[in-house]
Amino acid sequence: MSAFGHYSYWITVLLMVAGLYIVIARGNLIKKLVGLSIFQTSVYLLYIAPGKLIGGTAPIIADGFRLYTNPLPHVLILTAIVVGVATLALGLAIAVRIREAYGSIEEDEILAADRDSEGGA
Amino acid sequence: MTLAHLPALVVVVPLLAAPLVVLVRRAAAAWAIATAACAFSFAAAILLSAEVAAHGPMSYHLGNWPPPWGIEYRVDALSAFVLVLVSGIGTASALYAWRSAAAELSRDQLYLYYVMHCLCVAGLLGMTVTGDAFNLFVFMEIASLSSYVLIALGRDRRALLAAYQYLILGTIGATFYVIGVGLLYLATGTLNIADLAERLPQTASTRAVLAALAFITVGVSLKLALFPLHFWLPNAYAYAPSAVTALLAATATKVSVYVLLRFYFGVFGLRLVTETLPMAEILLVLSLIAIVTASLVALWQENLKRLFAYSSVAQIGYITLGVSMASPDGLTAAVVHLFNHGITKGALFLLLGGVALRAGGATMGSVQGLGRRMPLTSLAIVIAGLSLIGVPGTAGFVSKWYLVLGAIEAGRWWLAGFVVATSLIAVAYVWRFVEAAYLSEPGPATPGRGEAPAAMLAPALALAAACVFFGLQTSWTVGSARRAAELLLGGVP
Amino acid sequence: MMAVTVITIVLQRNLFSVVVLAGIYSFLMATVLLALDAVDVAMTEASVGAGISTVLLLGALHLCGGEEAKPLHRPWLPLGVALVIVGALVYGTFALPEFSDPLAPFRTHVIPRYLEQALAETGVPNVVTAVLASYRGYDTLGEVVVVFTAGIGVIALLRRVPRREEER
Amino acid sequence: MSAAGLIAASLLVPAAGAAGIALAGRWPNLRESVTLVTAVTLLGCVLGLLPSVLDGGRPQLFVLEMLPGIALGFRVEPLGMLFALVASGLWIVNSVYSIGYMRGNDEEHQTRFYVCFALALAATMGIAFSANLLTLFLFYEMLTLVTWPLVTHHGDAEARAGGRTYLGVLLGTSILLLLPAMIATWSVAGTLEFLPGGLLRDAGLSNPALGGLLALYMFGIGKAALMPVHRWLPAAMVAPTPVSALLHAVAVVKAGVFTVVKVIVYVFGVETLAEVRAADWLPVVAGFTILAASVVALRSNNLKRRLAYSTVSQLSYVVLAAAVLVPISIAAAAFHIAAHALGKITLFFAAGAIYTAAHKTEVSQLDGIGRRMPWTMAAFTVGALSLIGIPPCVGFVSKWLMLQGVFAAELWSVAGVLLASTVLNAAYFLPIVYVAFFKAPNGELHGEAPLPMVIALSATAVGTVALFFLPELPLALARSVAGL
Amino acid sequence: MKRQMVLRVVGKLFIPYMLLFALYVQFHGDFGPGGGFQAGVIAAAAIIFYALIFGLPAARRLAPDPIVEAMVALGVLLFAGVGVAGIVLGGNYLDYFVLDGDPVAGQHRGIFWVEAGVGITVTGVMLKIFYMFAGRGRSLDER
Repeated sequence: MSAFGHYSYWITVLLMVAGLYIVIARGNLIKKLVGLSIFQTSVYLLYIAPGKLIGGTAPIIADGFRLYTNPLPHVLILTAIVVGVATLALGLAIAVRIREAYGSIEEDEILAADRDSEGGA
Repeated sequence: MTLAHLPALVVVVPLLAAPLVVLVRRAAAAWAIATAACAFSFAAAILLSAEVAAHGPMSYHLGNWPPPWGIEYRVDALSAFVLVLVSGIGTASALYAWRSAAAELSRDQLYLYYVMHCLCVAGLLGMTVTGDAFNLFVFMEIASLSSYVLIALGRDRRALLAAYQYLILGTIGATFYVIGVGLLYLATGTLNIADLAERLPQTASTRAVLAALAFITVGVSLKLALFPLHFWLPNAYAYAPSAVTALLAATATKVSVYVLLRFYFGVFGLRLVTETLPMAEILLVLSLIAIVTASLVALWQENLKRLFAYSSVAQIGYITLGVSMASPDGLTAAVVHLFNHGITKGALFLLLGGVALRAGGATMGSVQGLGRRMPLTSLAIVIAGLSLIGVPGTAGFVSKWYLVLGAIEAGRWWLAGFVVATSLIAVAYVWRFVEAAYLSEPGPATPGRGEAPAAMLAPALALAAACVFFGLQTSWTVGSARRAAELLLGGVP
Repeated sequence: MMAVTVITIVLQRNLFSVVVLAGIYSFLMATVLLALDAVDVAMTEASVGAGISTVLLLGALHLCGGEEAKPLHRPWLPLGVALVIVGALVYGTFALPEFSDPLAPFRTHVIPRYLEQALAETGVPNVVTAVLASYRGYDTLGEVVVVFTAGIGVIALLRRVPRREEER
Repeated sequence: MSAAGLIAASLLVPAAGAAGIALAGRWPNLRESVTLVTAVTLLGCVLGLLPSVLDGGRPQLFVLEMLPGIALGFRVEPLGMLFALVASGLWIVNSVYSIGYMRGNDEEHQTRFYVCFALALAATMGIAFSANLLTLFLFYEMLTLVTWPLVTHHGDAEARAGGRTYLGVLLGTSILLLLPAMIATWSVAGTLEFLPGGLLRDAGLSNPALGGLLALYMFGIGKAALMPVHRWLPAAMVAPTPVSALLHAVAVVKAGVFTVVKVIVYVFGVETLAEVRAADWLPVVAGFTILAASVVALRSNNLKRRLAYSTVSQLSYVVLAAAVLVPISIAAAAFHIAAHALGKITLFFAAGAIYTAAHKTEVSQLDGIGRRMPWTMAAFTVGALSLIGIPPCVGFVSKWLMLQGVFAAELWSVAGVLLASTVLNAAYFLPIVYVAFFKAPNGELHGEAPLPMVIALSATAVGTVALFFLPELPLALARSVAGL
Repeated sequence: MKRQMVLRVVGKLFIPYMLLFALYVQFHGDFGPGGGFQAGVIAAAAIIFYALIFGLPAARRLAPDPIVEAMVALGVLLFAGVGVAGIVLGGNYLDYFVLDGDPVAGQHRGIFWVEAGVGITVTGVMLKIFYMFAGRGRSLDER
């Protein structure tokens, strides 16, 4: 099987890993969230890309078309997108609260602050 | 007529309750609606488990579309059992919240709290009852998002950080799960769990299936806090509001275990999981490490909520240990411990919530001489603790019994020895509490004489009593667990 | 091109530009999806990814603001994790049907009914809508509830309340 | 009342009594009369069961299903009857004694003390009447847990340390060894019901397997204080003396040896063990324990500690007798449970009386105390003679039975152990008697202990002698255990 | 100031059309791409746009908080309610066939209402979240 046949998959993989890398490696809460959403978006491709049929059209039934792309993944991904944005919103909300409570959105600084407060207490 | 619809209603009723609560906004009404909804689910779950025990699995086609085209709800011995646990704990925690949430949250947050409570319970129930891999993801997200919020509602600012970490890890876990499901879908073209199980054997791309297995395992393990993916759990449990801690500790991780069981035995099948990949061995090792390390860490905790949070990690280790045995006794142990540990931890955290309410925090310092100040509470804590250790006459003993039995039947004496030996560590950390509560003079942090409010004490004591009852009368729990185990080992019903 | 964007996001330390880049990224993603005939998804991604999330991110930045500090974490562990995942995925996907292979299982199994019957069964020509709202309507209900959860959650977290962080 | 009803009653009466005591906590007199009433009622229930058991009846009661196939079940057989009689009978005496002791030393938490005591008795009854290993195990652990507060009664550092050892050894051994042994039995035999002739009889286990299992049981039953799992007993001596008297001379330790006999007779089966020769190592361990413990007792100056080690060695008498595996020796084992109980409780009563009246704890302080406390020391002497095995005390009867068994089994080494230990017993008891009566008194003047205590210890002393002259009842029960 | 002017005019011109487009997407979803979710987002975007130009208070006047919050709940209720209707009319949960004598028409009706529910909730939530963040921001600046 040709490597090209899986080109689409590999793009997916690249994006996915990049996103994940941001999440794990970066200390900034908001940056983490951006990474997280990239990580999630990459999954969209994983679902959608294989559904494409060269020469097919969008899955809207009309005369004169025989080939349609696979609609089911589209549905799933619509859901996934929504979930993604919901998570993002929630994450941001929490980040904002953290910012108010700690005056910082850098993970290590926050942890340090906690250590201090425990030491003080 | 209604019985036929119960599989849907058990989830939909709490789901409907949530927006209703938003509309009414008034805390008291909100509490009433939430509790009623949970209670309804509880009753429904009990009916369902009876029905399933009598007539075997039920299947419900949502939107009247036959699977695999539509989404199927599927109630069998296992899911019914978990349903009862989740809805029961949900009800208890809702009753409890009447006073505890009121004490810990500001007034205009209260109704939002109940919304989240309903959503969380509904999500967990949905995860349990659904027969569709992607639908499971959706409800997983409902449960997760609501639980992030619930944790973040904790008083302590560290609750926010805990919630954030949980959010990141939980989302990664969920996304991993989706990737796994996606691979499965690409390999088989279906999302219905039963259908997947049928079509997996004849799929051409086993490698994709293996990758899917790996991703789903990792994703779910993040959710169930399997060692070493557990580090989000202690903080989350320690700083969340008391009612929430009880709810999550008793149900969330358990449902994830359920999902794992479903996929291992209901989709991939024993052969693939245990032979093609050394999953059993990996799981075994991880469980052993989890039990030892977590128990030892628990020994040194001063904050009781943290202490029992770590012990949760250890106890989850026992469950996965049972899973890794993949034998009738092992699975029975896993399933029954899933239930028993649920009620035990539920009781413990509810009681600790009472202590925290009266003392402003549940630490070793604040429980000194508690035996005289809050006799009922501390007695109940001791009982639940004994159940944690696995003393005969308590629920925990039953699970230990089957774990050891499974180990011995498999001829692994060392494992049996390991299980009983580690339960001695539990003795150690439970007895730290006992000595503090009964042998120490009350300290400055100890609350004055008087129990927690009845509305909080009653559900907690009920759960503690359940710990004893299900330790003495096990025909239902063990019976269901046994049926579930046979079902799992028999592949897809 | 998306790859490039992502890489820059990884390297970029100014949060503002990160957000903007993320928006761009979403747009690119949308176009790709369009090219893949996923019109609905493309539309959604455009409106959500490039629209709403950007707004939200900017709003949050406005609240938290600031540059990103230099990451103190050693990047090796994350890299390792990332590489493992690459391995797993490449390994897994290799065996999957090739791009636009008409005989792939997910074309032959469930889909046909949707494509052939949807119009007759639901009277809705847009199969996506049909599946979304009818065949898998329950998923959509769940999806709406997720949105609902997020909304209420944000209210619960951000509605101004008597400061509780002080008492720690 | 029906037999089943009586069984239920003999479990519920002490439990209900505990509740009553807790409620009456504010009014000491009411509280202690509740205790006494409970104790008497309990003895009544047990006696009510006696006739049917003597006619070979086996009244039983099954309630809940603890595990599929194993109910929470009770069945009264002679051994259990004997044990229950001893425990419930002595509880009355002990309650009288406790009243004197607790008030005489105005102890704290007296309510908690009496509550736990009643619960401990409930657990003991559960052990005595249990119909299967699981039930027995349940009450066995329960006994450990409810006696822990009694051991740590004083709550100071010493009490905590003692409590930790107590709990650690007893829970540890039972969970680490006894529980796996039970589960193994279950997975081999498929049942845990006590069967005459042994439930492992038809399992057809080889010698090593059977021997290993037996070892798990013998050391798992920590309450039998077989060396090296005996350390909890001396540690438990931090408790107030009534506790040491009833629990650590009668209820708890006897629960241990009772379980041992139960296991040997009803789980393994005497014949099975005898023909597979899986128990040959047991007499060695028991014999060693007897001698070693006696030596330690000889060298320890603290009176209660000396009594504790004497208990350790006396318990091993029972184990030894059971391990000889001939019917008469089994009977001896059963009988010694009763005999030693009477003698040892008398001794502890005396020790407590001395502590209350003279605040003396060491043997070396006892010069001439017999002149000040004649009743107490007389009773002490009787108890000592009984433990040494000199007529006219009941101890002689059990020794006699044991020797018969030994001769029947022709185990001369065991006979040697018995004689040697008799000498040692004499060596660590008689000096006390001697200095108490024939040395010049020293220290401040004091009289007898409070009256209730004196009554109690005289009663047990009389019992010790009386049982020598008319041992029919316990003997009958003991013999029917052995099927004689 | 001048730019402001332009913006305002453009805004005034555009926002109604955006809302209109939203409605189109909402109800044309059956035939072309789009549906409740996209429509909701667009509608919300329109109002957010409005808020960016004319300021938050103006937007709040246009779409007051309580109404928005009610929308959040009502949408879900509508959706779930359709499902319950299915049961009431003797079908399964979310069963549209029974919503009308003719199954296909029933499907059509069901989908219509469901999409409506989605649209309402999404609009509500998106707006609400935006309000929350924006409102929070002002309070922070005041500190």
